Amino acid sequence: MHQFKYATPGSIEALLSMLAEQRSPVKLLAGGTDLIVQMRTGAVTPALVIDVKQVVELNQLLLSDKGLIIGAAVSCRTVYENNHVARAYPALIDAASLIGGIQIQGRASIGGNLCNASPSADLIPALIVLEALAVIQNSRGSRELPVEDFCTGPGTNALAGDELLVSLKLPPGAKNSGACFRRFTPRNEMDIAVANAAAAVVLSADGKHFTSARIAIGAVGPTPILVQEAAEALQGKPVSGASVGIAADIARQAASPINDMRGTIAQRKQLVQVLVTRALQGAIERAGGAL
Amino acid sequence: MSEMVHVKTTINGAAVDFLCEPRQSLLEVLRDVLYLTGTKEGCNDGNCGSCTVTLDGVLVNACCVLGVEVAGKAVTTIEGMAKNGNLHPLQVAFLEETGLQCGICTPGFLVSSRALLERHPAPSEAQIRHWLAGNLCRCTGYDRIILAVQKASKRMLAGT
Amino acid sequence: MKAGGKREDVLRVIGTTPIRPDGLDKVTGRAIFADDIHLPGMLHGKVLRSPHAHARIKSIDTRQAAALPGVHAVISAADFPEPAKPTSKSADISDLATNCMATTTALYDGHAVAAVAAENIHIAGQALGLIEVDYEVLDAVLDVRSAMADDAPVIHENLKPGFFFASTKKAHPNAGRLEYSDGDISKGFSCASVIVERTFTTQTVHQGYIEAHISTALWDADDRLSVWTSCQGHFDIRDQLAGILNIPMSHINVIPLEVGGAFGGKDSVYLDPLAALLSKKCGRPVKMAMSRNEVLRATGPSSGSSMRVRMGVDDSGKLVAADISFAFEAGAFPGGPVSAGILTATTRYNIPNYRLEGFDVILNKPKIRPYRAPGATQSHFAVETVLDELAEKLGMDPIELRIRNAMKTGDRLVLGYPCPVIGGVELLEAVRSHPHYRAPLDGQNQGRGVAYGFWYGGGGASSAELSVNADGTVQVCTGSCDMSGTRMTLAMQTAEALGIQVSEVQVTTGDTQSIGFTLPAWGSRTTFATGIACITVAEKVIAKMIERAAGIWETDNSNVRFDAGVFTNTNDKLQALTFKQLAAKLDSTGGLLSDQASVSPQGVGFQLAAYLVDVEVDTQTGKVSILRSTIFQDAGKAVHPDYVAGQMQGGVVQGLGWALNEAYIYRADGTLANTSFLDYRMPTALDQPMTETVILETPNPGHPYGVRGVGEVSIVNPPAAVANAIYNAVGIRMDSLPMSPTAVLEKLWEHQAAQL
Amino acid sequence: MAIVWIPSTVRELTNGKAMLEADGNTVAEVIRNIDLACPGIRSALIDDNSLRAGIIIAVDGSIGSRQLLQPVRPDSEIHFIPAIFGG
Repeated sequence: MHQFKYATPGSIEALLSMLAEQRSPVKLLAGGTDLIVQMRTGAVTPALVIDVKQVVELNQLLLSDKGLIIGAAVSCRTVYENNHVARAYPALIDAASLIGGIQIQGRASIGGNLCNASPSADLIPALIVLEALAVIQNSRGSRELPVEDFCTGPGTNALAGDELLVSLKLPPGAKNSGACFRRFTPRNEMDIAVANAAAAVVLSADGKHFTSARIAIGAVGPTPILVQEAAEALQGKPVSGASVGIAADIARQAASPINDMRGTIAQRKQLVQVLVTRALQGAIERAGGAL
Repeated sequence: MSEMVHVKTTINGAAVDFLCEPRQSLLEVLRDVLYLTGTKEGCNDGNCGSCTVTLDGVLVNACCVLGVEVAGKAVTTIEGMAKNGNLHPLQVAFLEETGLQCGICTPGFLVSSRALLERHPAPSEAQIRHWLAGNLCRCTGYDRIILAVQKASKRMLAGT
Repeated sequence: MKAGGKREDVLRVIGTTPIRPDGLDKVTGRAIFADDIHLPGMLHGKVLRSPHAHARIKSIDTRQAAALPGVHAVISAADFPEPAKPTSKSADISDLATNCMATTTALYDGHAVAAVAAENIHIAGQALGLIEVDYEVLDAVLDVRSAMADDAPVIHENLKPGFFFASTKKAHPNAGRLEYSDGDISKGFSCASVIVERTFTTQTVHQGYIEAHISTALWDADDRLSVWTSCQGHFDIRDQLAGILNIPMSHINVIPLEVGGAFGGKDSVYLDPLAALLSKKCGRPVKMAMSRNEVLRATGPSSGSSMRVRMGVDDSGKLVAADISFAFEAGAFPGGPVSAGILTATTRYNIPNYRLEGFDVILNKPKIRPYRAPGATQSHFAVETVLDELAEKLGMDPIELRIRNAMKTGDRLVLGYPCPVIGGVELLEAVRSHPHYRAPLDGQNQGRGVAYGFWYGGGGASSAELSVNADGTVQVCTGSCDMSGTRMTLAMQTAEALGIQVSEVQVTTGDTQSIGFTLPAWGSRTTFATGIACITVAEKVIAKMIERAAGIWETDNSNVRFDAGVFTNTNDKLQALTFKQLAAKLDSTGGLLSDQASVSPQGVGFQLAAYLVDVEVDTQTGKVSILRSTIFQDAGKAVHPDYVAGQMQGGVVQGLGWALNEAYIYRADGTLANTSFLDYRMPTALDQPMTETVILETPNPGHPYGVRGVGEVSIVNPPAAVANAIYNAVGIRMDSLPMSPTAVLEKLWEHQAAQL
Repeated sequence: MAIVWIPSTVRELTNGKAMLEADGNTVAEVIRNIDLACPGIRSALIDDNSLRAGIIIAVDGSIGSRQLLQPVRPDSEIHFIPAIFGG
């Protein structure tokens, strides 16, 4: 591995001023499960590695009636082992408990999974359908960005050089709502998604109709994709296999996958249809509805 | 030579301090600086679990942690599993059930299994398979590892 | 009765399950593997590898790397001596050397082109970046069919014939060919009522041992070389080093360590000569360890293949003819397992007319090495699925078809050799009568498949030295590396022969300067062949102890009887000494005893296994889940039944990995795409259920206790059995490995399209 | 005379014959005698007075470690078998 300096700022102010002042390449270290491996292969060679785990704001996990705030450095395992969070946001748990094995889950952070911006990242579609906002800060101020706009391409994101992803804000779940994440991998775990999908639905009080929906798919384009058209197609429609099928078809159309060693275009298109269907089924069930 | 960092930490309950470069992983520090060679390298990229240790009680791959990160934290390794020469029930069960062949993955499996039993003292087979999915074994086909964990769990619950 | 000659019916130790001697160190982290060697002043070496699959090396400039502070030595092919004339019949030394370090041409992605030794791995890594190599990239060949095309790029100007029996004959600039045949296949097929012909492909797969290749070498000022390495056979490593480095074997000491998995893949040198030459250059010990990326790119996997099988069966279910042509990857140098592939294709069946053709194909991939029953998993995938189809077309139970054709003891094998004692029919009957075979399948898209498999296994040279201590305990030193518990199986055989407790026998592995020549731990041979060395030396020691007892009792040797650990004077039954009591008297009756035996047993007992599997196919995603798994194996006398079961289960799961997901995936430019355990997908604990084991024990008359090798045959059946189960579940015949979701889905689509 | 089974890989040297008969007290002697009738057989099997790589010899179904020096009886059957050891 190349040589680098290592810093552990104790406050968000100290961290932001380091980012503001640094002229050579910097990488932020939270879980390190991507960064350390990337540095070892020489894929990235920062001059400074800033360990963000001492910063309080990045370690918060706050559930209230206003929703959920997840600090960017909070690990997947911390999230899925919190029973209250697990009950309130099961779709997040679907994804967080599937990343790597248990050793990776103990380190890999929610923010890191987002910032790494892998097209196949499992958390991102789940965060998208849960309407998560990325809370971004630099030494001059802060802004919020919907997660669906955060990734700009494979491995690239919307953060400027001096900006920091502080946390993710998830609104509270509406009445009669439910969400679910599904992915497909050849092995049952320890694998990268060939395709993945998340769905969130809000049902009418009687559970018979879709009030609204959100559908996101991953590993089938340069970034995870929010499929607005599929969601719109469900609005006001009866909760039925036919409705689900139409949405899944639209999602399939929206997918623009590539052939690579993990799967083919045709397979991924098929998987999008299957996974969106299964994610919707799960979401409907969690919303108290039935097909 | 590059800048060395002085790190104070706790390993297997004992205060330890060492010097390392920021680029050295915890795995490298354990093995090449502290000569705690029980933690094994299988892939060095987080995909086999052979270097599993706990960091403040959480299972991690030591290859995906920097040595400098463990300052002020508590690390446990396979070397800390037997107490005063008495084997942990899992170690006994792995021996009795032939839960190992070549033995290279064994320390990682034991550390993961201990963390599992601390969290879920009576795990189901599915739970055991889930907790051990991050540890690769190429010799055993896993059957006898799972039997060993089940046996240790029963003994620990019975207090024997 | 021969001294110590306890036989199968009165065994006390064989068949029990004591805890292995190395177990404690392995569960406490104290066991010393190759990476745990730390020598004073030790440097760390790293290898620069070709980023191209095929490229002429026009120049290498190492000056900048050598000048980097902390770097102590840099080598390339120019630093290799002229290899010695081979003294053993093993692999071609110049090919071996060229595989360790490319000379004029890099022959595969990852082929070594230079190496450095530095203060630490980070500096060594930095130094690699400073080596300038000027490559002229050449066209690469990556599959057997294109390698054998008329216009294929020629990889070796003068292809040498392969290493196997009677040599392969050059059939193409990139391929050797061999053939075994008998009878008249066209006449045979004319008697057939059903003929099935299919072609199959399989991909390159890796043994996947968790411990990488690691070697530490110290070249002393007096030209003596010590090497600490992870290998299956340290004598083979020594002999290869002596050839490559052109120094006497006696000047080399190879010190074996705990082996972190091998499965056939650790029988040849990669890093050892590089570490030795680096050490020679800088006078300090040098440790080299491969990364997982290097292991996958540059060590010897098992062959990808292209196979054509045509088989015919008559109305009565008798196989009448087989016409088989296999092309196996050899990798960058000749000598893949195609001979074993074609010889294991049909050997478990009696087929009067056959033609078995094999091509050993050179291409731009790493040199193929053995992997657990090398060549047989590929051949069984092809032949056992064709048999399933024949049975289906005949309307016959698949086990019944196999029983009707099963090779029995004394039948003529391919090559005419009479089959040694086997229990094939009994094994197949055990499958048929097992509850799993008739259990109902209760879900949609579920199916059951079976396959029946065969493997030869090896015997040959093994050495053991045995010393009796004054307290009656015994230590045994052998030349066999222990990969899976063989120190225990050897201790058990020694204890059996001496009539003492297994806890009183300590078995260790000696380095190459401490014990006689022993072949590597390959071909499931250690418990069999080194076991016979242990029994032989035990018998020699007992014979000497009989002399001592006779001396004490002032009688003839012939009046001393040894049985179950007790020496008795047959003329005076009151005069009896246990092994322990007599051991205490050795020092005062002529000195403590030790002896040595070097044997070369060849009475190998064939390995037979059958595998029964239930699967469920997700027809929407192509994913195949394993629902139930049972393996049946004829283990001969099972020395340690838990270890036998462990070999069976381990082999099954490797076979399931090969069946479902494992494969080398190459990019169009010939570089390997999946270079980590993330994308080289070996099974995890979550990917299959428990495998039930059914052990049959047909004693092998070639071993005093009836022992057969048990390590390999378990891998050969799962791909075929899973393919047959998939057919049973959803009606598609898989003809390629791996049967990944991608492949199954495509086949399902083809099937659906054909039905429209 | 002993019966020698000729592997198909070298049958071009025996005019396609799968079995030959020859005298000899050891395998080496038998091979020398066959070579008189079918020149080339010896060098296909033997190099520098020892068996070529990868071949083992069975006499009457039993594979001895003495290879070419194995004793042969007048009614013996000799087979040349590829040494397939494995992984």
